Amino acid sequence: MVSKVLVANRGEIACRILRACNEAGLASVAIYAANDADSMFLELADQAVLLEGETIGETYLDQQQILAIAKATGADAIHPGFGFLSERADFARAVGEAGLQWVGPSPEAIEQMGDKMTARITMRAAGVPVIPGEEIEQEEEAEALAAIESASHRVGYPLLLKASSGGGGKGMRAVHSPEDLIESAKGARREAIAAFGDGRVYIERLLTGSKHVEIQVLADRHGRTVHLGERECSVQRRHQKVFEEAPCATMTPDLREAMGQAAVAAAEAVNYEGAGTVEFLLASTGEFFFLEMNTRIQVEHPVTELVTGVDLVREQLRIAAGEPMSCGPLMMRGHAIEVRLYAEDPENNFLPAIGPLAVFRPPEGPGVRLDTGVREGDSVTPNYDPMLAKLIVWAPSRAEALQRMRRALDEFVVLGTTTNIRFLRELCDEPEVVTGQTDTTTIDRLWPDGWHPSVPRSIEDAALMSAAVGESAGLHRTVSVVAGSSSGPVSPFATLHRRFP
Amino acid sequence: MVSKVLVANRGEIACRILRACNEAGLASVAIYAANDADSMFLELADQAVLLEGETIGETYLDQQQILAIAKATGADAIHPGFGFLSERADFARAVGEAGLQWVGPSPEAIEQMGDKMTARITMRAAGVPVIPGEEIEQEEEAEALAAIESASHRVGYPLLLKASSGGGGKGMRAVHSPEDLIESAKGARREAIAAFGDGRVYIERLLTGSKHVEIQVLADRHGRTVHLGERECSVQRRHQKVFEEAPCATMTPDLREAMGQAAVAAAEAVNYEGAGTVEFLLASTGEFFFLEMNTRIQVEHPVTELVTGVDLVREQLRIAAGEPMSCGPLMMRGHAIEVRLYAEDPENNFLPAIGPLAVFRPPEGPGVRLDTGVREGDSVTPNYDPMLAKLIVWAPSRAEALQRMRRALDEFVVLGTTTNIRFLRELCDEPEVVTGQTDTTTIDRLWPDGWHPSVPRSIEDAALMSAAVGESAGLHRTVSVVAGSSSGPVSPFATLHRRFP
Amino acid sequence: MHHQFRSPEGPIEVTVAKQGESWYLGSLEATPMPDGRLRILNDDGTVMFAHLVKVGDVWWVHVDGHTFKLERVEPGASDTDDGGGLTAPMPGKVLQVLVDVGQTVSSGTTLMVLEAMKMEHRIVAASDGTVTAVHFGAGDQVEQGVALLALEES
Amino acid sequence: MHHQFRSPEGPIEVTVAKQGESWYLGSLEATPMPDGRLRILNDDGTVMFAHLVKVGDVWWVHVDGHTFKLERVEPGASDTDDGGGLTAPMPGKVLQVLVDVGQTVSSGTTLMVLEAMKMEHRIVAASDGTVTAVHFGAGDQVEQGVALLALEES
Repeated sequence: MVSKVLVANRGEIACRILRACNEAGLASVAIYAANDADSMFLELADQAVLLEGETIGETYLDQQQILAIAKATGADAIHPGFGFLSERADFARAVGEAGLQWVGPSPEAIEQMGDKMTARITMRAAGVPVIPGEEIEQEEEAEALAAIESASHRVGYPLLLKASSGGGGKGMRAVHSPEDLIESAKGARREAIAAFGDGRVYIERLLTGSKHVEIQVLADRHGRTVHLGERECSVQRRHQKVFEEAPCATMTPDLREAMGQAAVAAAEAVNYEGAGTVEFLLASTGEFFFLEMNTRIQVEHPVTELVTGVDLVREQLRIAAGEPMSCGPLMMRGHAIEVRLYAEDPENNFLPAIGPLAVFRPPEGPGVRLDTGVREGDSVTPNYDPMLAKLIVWAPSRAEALQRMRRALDEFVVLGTTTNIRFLRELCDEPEVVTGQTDTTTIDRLWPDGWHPSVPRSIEDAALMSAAVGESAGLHRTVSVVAGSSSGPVSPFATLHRRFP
Repeated sequence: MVSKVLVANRGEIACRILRACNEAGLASVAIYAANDADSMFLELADQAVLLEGETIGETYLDQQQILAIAKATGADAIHPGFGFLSERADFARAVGEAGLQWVGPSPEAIEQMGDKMTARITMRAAGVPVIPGEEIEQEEEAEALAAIESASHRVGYPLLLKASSGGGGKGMRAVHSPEDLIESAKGARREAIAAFGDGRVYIERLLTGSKHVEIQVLADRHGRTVHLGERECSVQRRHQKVFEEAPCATMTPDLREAMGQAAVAAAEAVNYEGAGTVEFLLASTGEFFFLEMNTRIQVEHPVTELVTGVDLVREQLRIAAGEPMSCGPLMMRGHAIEVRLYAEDPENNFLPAIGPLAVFRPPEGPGVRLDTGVREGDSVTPNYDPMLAKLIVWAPSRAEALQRMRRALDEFVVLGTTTNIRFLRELCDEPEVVTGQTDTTTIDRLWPDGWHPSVPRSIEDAALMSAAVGESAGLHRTVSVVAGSSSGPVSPFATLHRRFP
Repeated sequence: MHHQFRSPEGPIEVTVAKQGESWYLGSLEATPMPDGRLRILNDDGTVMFAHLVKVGDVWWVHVDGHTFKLERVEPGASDTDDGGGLTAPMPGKVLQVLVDVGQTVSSGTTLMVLEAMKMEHRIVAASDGTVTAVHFGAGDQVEQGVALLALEES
Repeated sequence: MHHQFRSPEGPIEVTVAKQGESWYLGSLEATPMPDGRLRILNDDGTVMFAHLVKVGDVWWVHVDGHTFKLERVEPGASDTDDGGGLTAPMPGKVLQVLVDVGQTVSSGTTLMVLEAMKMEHRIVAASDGTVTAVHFGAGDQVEQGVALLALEES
């Protein structure tokens, strides 16, 4: 039984989960660091508790403090969202030992999938295809480098070095020829040690021209494990997804079934419970290879929700409560696309940007969904990830979804902080995005020397005129709250008195 | 071929259509009366043209002026939306004669369905069940009353008198016993003459305890006529729909197929083209009877869009362009509910309200759609229909959709103008709404003496405290644009000069 | 601070106290937010957020799905305007009379101070005018609704 | 009205003219809307809507799916601040010198008026201070970038 959920996260995913708790009739607790005191997600919780501490480690990653708050507020379940503690097996274990329900898979499943080598071995044993490659178990520098050199001959070039306990592109190196191998291996190990305290790497064939295709799975405690079709997330910048869609434009029903079954086998191999994602590389040959399994809800889950009609977060809550999942047979319909809006400067190597959200006006109209944790008047600070919002559209066909995304991005107004909105908008016009022939190298190939917007002179003129008129006419938009000081002494007692004549 | 669409409407439906034009790659023209000069829908059109004139008759109903604007702007199609000229066969005919494409059915189909008697005869001939009743063709008062008296014996009580060319509840009278008949008939005729210039009525059996269930149809010029399932709109106040949903909670697949086939037969009987709705009364026995056909897009079309995944307005545009409709076989999924937000005072007999939309904050989050034509800062005036917005939710099940609607209504903040939001919110908790056992008498039965909100004392205290704190602290929210006067003489010439060092 | 609001059931008197950045009333604590809303903390730890805006004399407030229209009554303003007469909003005692017959006053001038329910109420001129009558002196007990002064609008 | 904005390509000078409620530039007509946006009419009858807001010295403008950051340059402010020296923003002719050496001026005071490209440019004090040098007189031709006056901040 689950009756009160503590959401151990912040921002848009906390909003998403808190709204789902509300709709499920569950009480909710938000936790927040002091620099989040005015954030939107607090308002969606029944209760919000301040985390003591300055750094992320002292706040959103402080397991003991979070467990203490859960105890104090009477929460009986913890939803970790994504990032932060969501894939920390030790936390999942501590939550269980504290007598609380973890909204996610078992600590053992997290461990088996969290270590990339163990995951590959587990997947091979379950009959799931993995990328040709080898685990390098050696931890000592010289031994590791020798083992990598030896393995490189069997794996072949181009190849990829990855941190065994890595994620988010850290400790990752593409190596295109043998002379770069040792230098890249040293760099990958250095980064891996710095980021994860674990220098082990593995080496695998780099499948160029491949698509990143992932399968959403759901598993409950009543013996049911299903897949909910695929998402394509090939359009990435430095291994950071930018443009995600469902279904994959080149998918066939047979291939979907094969990949879906492989994903179900992967989940069953670790007795998975809850929502999870099995990531694959889909080669242009139609072969697919296991990449990794994410043992949590994913950023891009809304595209699956829109095409399958399954509310993944509600199903997570149901499964955690021990109920059977409510969704019926897979029924995909139409096409959904998600783009991630970042506070970043695409003209300046995508450096993160900060500033006030002086104007923040999301697009409206049918088929448009916005998942965000900010609103006009908020500020973007360097404290957290610069993702401002996920803009998701659904339409009956892929072409219509792209058109809708173009309209939505054109209508989206963010002033005061630099964003990637225009970059995303122009991405929608690139021929390989239009045809769905994207692969994981798309962005690097399209803009090898960085991206710059193409701005029609007439639009620029209108903007310059606007600024000049704004300056001339004094159109300084002010959204102010006039907090006048109260005059006279303030009564020391407070009363409310109804008088009935 | 259609390349540029003039939208002969205003408000939320104009916004809906203009966005669809944009997504379809069609140029668009909005027309507006002077009192709509700041309305949102203008901004969604490529061009907006002012209608000369003061009254609605001189503006949105002025056929010649609208046709002249279409000519002047080079529009090649006219979309009438709903209301206004949407069911005026003479206008549809004039549009065609001007060489423009009418987005809707032929003038003949509008005529056949527009006259309720003709419609009933047409439907009977097509084998579609109609409510037991009789057409009263007599126009002269005394003859008409005699004919009504005579027919009342054959139809039986309770019975309903309706204006033949009516709509929206005007000229409609329920008669429960013979002694009220003549007085009611006189009243119905009086209202019918005043509203439509046509005093003819028809008399039919009043089916109490029935549901209002309507079937959406689509027909293209390539021989295809399909139905898109039903909407239930039983919850009405004075024949004005308030709460609409799809599917109907008590529908069975067999009944849907039977009603769908009857609706398709109705459409085919008049060589229908485009989107239309066939309205039925569904008796508690499972029998259904033709009420009328609406030969246009309907206010409540979004609930069908959300459960079927068909974009009805896009299909209208496609069909008008002579293309085949794009939707595949009927695929209903989940449950959608729409409520209509009105500027009205539910505590005061639902009298229309006016005022500024000082705060207008629609709810957010997955599964929530808002179709509106207003935004914060606008004013509600007595010029037009007081509908502010349609709030539509979708969820995998009816229970979840109701929960989502409750959350959405709780989050919806409108200040400065009285609305029916709280009335709609409490409606969601009524047992017969919860179980889906609504019929057309639900609202009258639930609140025979008018509606009053139940406000917890603790919430009222918080509100009073808020007002007192607002007054004390001077929290007078001001969203102001400081338009300072420019000092000094203004240069008579305007230039833009780029200088490159 | 003390305020009075009109309601269908009758006038409602509200007095809120301020300490630091927050305001207090019974077990409720309200703190203004940067965007103009109020964060209201209940004593059970749960939180509500109030949107509020003043349009004319009316405070519109949204709390927890409920919307309220609270018309503020200017201190001392009477419910039933009887031609320039200023009436007692509640039973009480006259504390001070601040004007004399024949004096010209401008809108907003405090004319008289009453004490009732242990709170002070100011009777304020609703328009510019001349005081034509003063019916009570300091210390007098007054019934609700009786005319206290008369003002002739200028 | 004349304004200068910084851009990666170099400074951009914009002069807009006002007539009635609207502003004009070439074939564009801009009218402020009640919500603070501008309605911009093109000569082909199409319309654009600009959102704009000023944050610090920067105007942020959104038009038709494009967002612009336009830093306003105070008239007469130099790109390369050389210690109180005020330099010519473009080649032109000195029309008027409005201050003398030794004069104390406050921030915003117009010090000199230049004519260039048929437009007047005002050289304005960016801070309070004392004029320590005036390098040109009325009628002098000046090259872009030369120091026109020197100001010592007070």
